[in-house]
Amino acid sequence: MSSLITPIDIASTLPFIVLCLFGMVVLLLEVFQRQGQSRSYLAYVSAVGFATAAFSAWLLMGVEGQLVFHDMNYIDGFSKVTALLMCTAGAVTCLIAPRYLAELNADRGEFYALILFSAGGMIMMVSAADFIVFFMALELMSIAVYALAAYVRSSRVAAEAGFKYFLMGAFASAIMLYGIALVYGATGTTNLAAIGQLLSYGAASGSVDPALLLSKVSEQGALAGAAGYDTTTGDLLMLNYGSGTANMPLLYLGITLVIVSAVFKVGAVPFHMWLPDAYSGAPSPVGAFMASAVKAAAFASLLRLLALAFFDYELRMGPMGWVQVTFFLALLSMAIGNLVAIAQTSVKRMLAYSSIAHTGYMLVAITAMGYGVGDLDLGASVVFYLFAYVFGTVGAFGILAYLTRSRYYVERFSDLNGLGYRYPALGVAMTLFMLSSAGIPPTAGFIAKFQVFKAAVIAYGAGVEAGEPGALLLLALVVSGILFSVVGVYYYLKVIVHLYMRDPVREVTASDSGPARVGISVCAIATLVIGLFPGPLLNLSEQAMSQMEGRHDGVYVQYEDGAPIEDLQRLMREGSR
Amino acid sequence: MQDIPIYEFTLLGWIALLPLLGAIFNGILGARLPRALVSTVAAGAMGVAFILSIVAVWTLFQGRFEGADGHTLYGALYHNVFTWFEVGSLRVDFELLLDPLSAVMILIITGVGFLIHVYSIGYMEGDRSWWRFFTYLNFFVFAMLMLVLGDNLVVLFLGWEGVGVASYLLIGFWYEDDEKASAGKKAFIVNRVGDFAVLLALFLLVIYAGSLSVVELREWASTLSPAQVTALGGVLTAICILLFIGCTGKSAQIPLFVWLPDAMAGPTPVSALIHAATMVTAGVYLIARLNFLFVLSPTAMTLIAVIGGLTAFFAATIGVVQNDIKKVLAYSTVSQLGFMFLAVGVGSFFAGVFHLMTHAFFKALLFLGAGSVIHGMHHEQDIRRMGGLKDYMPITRWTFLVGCLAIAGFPLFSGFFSKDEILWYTLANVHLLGGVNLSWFLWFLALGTAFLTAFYMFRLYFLTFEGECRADEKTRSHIHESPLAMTLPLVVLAVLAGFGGFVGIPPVLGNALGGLPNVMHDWLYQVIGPGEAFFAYRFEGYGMAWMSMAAATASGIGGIALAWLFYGKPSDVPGAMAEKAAAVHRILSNKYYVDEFYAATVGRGVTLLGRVCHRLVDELLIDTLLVNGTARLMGFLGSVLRVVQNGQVQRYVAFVFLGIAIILYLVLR
Amino acid sequence: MLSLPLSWYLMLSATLFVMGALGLLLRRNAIVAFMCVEVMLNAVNLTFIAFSKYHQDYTGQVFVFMVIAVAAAEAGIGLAMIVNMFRHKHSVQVDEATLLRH
Amino acid sequence: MGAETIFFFLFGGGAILSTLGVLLSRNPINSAISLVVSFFFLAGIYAMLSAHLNAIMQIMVYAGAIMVLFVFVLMLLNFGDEEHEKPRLNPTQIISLLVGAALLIAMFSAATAFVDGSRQVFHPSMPPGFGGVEAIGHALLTSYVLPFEMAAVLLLVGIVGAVVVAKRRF
Repeated sequence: MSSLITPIDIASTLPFIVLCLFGMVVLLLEVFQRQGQSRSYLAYVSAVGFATAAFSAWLLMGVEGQLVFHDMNYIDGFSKVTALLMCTAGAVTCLIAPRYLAELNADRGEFYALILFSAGGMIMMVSAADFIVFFMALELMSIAVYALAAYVRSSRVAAEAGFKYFLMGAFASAIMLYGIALVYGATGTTNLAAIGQLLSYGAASGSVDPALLLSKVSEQGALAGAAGYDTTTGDLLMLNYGSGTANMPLLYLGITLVIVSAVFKVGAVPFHMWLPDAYSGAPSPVGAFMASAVKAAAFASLLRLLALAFFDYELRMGPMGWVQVTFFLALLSMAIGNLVAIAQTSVKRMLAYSSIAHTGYMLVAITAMGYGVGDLDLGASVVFYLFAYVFGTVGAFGILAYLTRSRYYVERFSDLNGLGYRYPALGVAMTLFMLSSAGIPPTAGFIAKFQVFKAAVIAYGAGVEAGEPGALLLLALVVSGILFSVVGVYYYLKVIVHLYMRDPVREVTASDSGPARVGISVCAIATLVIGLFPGPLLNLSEQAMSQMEGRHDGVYVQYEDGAPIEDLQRLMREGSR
Repeated sequence: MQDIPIYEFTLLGWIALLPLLGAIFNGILGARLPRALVSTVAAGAMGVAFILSIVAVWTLFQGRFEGADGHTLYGALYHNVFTWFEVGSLRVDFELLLDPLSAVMILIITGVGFLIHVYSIGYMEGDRSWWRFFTYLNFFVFAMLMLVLGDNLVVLFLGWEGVGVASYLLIGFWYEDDEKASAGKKAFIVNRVGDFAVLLALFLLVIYAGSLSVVELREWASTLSPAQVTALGGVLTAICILLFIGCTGKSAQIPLFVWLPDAMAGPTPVSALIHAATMVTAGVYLIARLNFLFVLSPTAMTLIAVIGGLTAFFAATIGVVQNDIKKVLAYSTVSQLGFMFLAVGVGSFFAGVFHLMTHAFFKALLFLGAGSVIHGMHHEQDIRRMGGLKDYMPITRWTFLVGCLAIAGFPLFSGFFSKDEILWYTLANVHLLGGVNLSWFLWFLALGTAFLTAFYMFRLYFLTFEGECRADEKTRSHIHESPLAMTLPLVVLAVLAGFGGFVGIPPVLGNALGGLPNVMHDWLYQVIGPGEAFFAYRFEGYGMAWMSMAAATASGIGGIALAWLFYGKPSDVPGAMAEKAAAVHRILSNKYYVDEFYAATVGRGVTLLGRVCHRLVDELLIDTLLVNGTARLMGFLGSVLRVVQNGQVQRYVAFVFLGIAIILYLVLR
Repeated sequence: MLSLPLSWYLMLSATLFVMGALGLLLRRNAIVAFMCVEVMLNAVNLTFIAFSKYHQDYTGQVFVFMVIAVAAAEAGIGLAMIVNMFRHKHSVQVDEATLLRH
Repeated sequence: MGAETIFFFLFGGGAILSTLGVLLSRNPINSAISLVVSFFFLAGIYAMLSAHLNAIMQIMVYAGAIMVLFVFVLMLLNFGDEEHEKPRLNPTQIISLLVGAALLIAMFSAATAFVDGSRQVFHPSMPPGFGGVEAIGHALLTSYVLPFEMAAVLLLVGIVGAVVVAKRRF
């Protein structure tokens, strides 16, 4: 280690640093704020913070992708693009919050600070190169969001939602940690890319030159940080994983626990139970933040995790590889999410279940990504879907927040009756968000669904060509996905029906907040513009996927028995000396 | 096939944009503006769009030249608005394309659309949501123009969804009425069922053809070798059938036709424009547009023909027993749409589009006439309580009669020509399904439909306009002819319905009359040529063609005569005759026996299929599963959720724990 | 010294982990349920430390250090939530928090 | 049976028994005390595994700070006897017990199947100072400086969050 921290280290984590700095600034401003003064300017300060972070991420687009901070973190296209996503969601959340908080007598600066810190955690999570950073970032994000969920102390519902969310989250964290520990035990490293390379090597045998493999492994610089290789006498026992004597239950146990808890975070059925309670119990702006930014971060990091560490053919397509798991989770999520959403009377809960359904659609793309030979570029459809989804969701929650006034929460469908005429712009915006969520052109959601299902059909085509078994199941997944999205139209339409085709039962007055108007308009315009001109964003999401550093497409060799393992061990030993 | 030149033409963008601008203007400001301004803007936008369409079509016409095979070609006009998205090799341009086929369509859409806008000014007078109506109507026209002008199938799909949304909004326009609101919902959901099939077809096309642009698809299809076609056979059939499923939803064919009769809940101009003249014909348009693709799958083609023929026939039988003036027209629309699908299914894309056009004229006319009647009789729709209206509303009566003659296929009226073409091609081409040639079967089906059509349409005419007025005194005192804004479009449409058929004189007549050209066919040849090239006549000479025409004419006139016999004869049958054959007299004078007969035989027997569809699709799928069934679903979900989502966090953890255990078991077993 | 098989330590940690998970599932007192999460975290730490020694690699131990820091932060937040809930309901019974359902 | 085995069973058995105490004692205060005891036993195990710094951390941070916080809250809320819950089992809980047992079996078999029996033991020689303050400290401030810094932010968020959630008044 020549130097502790290099300038590129600092530069690459600039978005995170900026967000943390703004978080602290907001905390300090809050300290010097007198009681009873309005804090809504802090919303602008935080929005500026997010804009600065997004801008720094944008500036870093030009930097070549690489490992930084002693192989702990990546600076690459993927982390920067997803950082933009998180910053947008965070900024809009901050904009819709102030008047809502003031109406509930909870207007405090800590809210914005927590949002900023949490977004910082997300940015680190999607750029993590090591399980340690991944876990720390996950906790940084989660702990801030736990606090936000229970932020409105006067609300009994929020208190309960926060507690439940926290308890489930802590449980999931423990599960994930146990999984990480087992994976670490089985491979000897916590570096994501190194794990991926090692697993892949273990599954391989026969036809590749171990020296070539080793050079590829060290090109990535991944193994350099794995101390197990350069300090010991060289008993590389972790390489026992392999297809011949294959089964290494500990490793599979660990991987399963890690993937399951990651899937828990995105809220896929059957690990979804926390989600409706958390989204609907939390204050609307926090619901918006959870449904958009947190979910986006969880999905993006799931992509990173799968692409770097667990993309080996055996792991994906083996007798019970994760493709099968995501297949069923996708199917269940689409089914349960859409069907249960129909039965809801609360818009917020409906949005929560619909968010589960969206999880299902994105899992379809992830299944497609992992299917067959495995085409990581198909993950771009998930990134694009996240953008479309974030705007639609944060906007819809934002409208609920915008309509909430002094302790009367606008949550039920009937609260929206006739509002389309009373607030025409708001009605149009809500209609746009619903159409986008339902996937009706020309909104962003249509292109997103198109991309996701197209990805699955492409994977099906490639699977048929490669003679993979069960390719037809993938097509069945697409068919059921489209059918369930037809079901979904019903409840999105219900919102529009209530907006325009029911007479108001109660006078709902909007809180009439300027920042919220800005935030909602941004989402509405983005939803429409992305729908009409999706080109740049499609390019951006493709770029994100193709420029993901350390992604597992170096080694695709299939070994048939464990023979060359000894060779590799020898080579590595020699190489490390 | 010769390459078709394409010219840039910016005006196309404006044709589509004008109705959208009208919709946006009225949507935002309409509530605060005076009624006259709202309607002027809406109808004005349509009028200008119509004029621009004429200009565009004229420009297209000017560019004609003689193709390599001796046919006149016109090329195409395009305007690339922008590149919508570009992913990998797939590039979706938001490109508008005007070729002879879309030229016919935009003339119908903007022309008939303009007339119906004018008519609506009279019809919707006094409605409190006047501006909303015109906003939706303009928006519909915009979406419909997207559908027919889009070169890319994704743009077409955008219009396809857009017309669905507009139709939903307009059917449920009087949403205060729950039944009407749910009719709108039903239409939308049935259409979504079809839309998903279209989406799947698009995905398959992306994979196998690599493009969704019609121009490029046509190139792709023309370069396929016979061996490739054989290899791709299953996929091509799947694509065609999936597209056709979408068409059955949008164009109300078996089994998805159930939404259209309910859609009559909307205002009558809407029924005329959307549910008769334009939107429901989108399916026919799609198949004609992609004819080069469909002909590659004979199975799909025959299936389309059979479904179309059956729909035509069964909808006609249902039409016979309806008593609601709009319901009769609705089933007649389903039936005529079946005719069009029969036409495209038997390989005569020209006849399909030709009938689409004549149908747009006479069905819009009939609907508007019905609207005029309903307007005049203060929202009375039951024909059993009408009669004798010819004295009260002469213009409506005469125009309506023209419409009836046209749809009945009375010689030299527009319907005569298009229907004859369809019958002829049905007979002349070979349609194999499972090795059996279905030509004669389909031909008789179509002939029967023609007969039934003539019969129920004139039943409608006689019951409405002839005989004694059966309305109560109060209503009768108010019956009046409609205002000029409504009668003017009727007259214009009556002229079109009367003489519109002469653009498509069949070769058999044309030859006999000294070489009159089939203008319509020549005009469309550029688009439908590749499709038609796949079929060859079975018969030499014109003998069978004369036979077919004679049979069609006879069945049409026979239907009219029978209707006159049952419903049109003066009620005072000479007494002498009554004495001689009292029983016959009783039967003849008591025309209700006929209805009872139909109710007993046709109503119960032949309409079984219709009922099965109704049960399966409407009641089971839509009502039970989606609309009313949500209550039951909610109950069921509630009981499940009470167990799962009971609010106890420890139970949630337990389920997560269980889920992990199950997955681990599967992974580690 | 140091002759025990690795699997013994792994089995010990697995036992503790499952005990913690079951405690979280079965104990109705929120604070005790939360303590069980700490038990689970400790089981994880034990696994990390055993593997760390097995691989002679510091990563595991560093991870444990981080887990302890996270546990501290989680404890702060979690106890604050429990206090907050107690203020509303005057009870910390987990199964009484059922305002949100279906 | 060497000294290590004895210590293993002493500490391990003690940890399991005291964790059982956490699960089974009716009074939350007793649970908390049992948990502290369990932490001490685990610290012993850590020391056996050459994780000296972590053993100390375990006692200082876990037992000394975190558990004190638990006890404070227990005393603050002071719900006394009403929280003495009756042990009762409903179907869900029976299922979870079964699932727990199944998981335990899976983990045991996975643990014993990890590498073949002959190589199950630890390497006899350890690098000097393994697990000591210097080694871990060096690692924390070089390779792992990023997570280390993030831990700082995390703790700040923990404090702010706790204050936000638990403060009595705005």
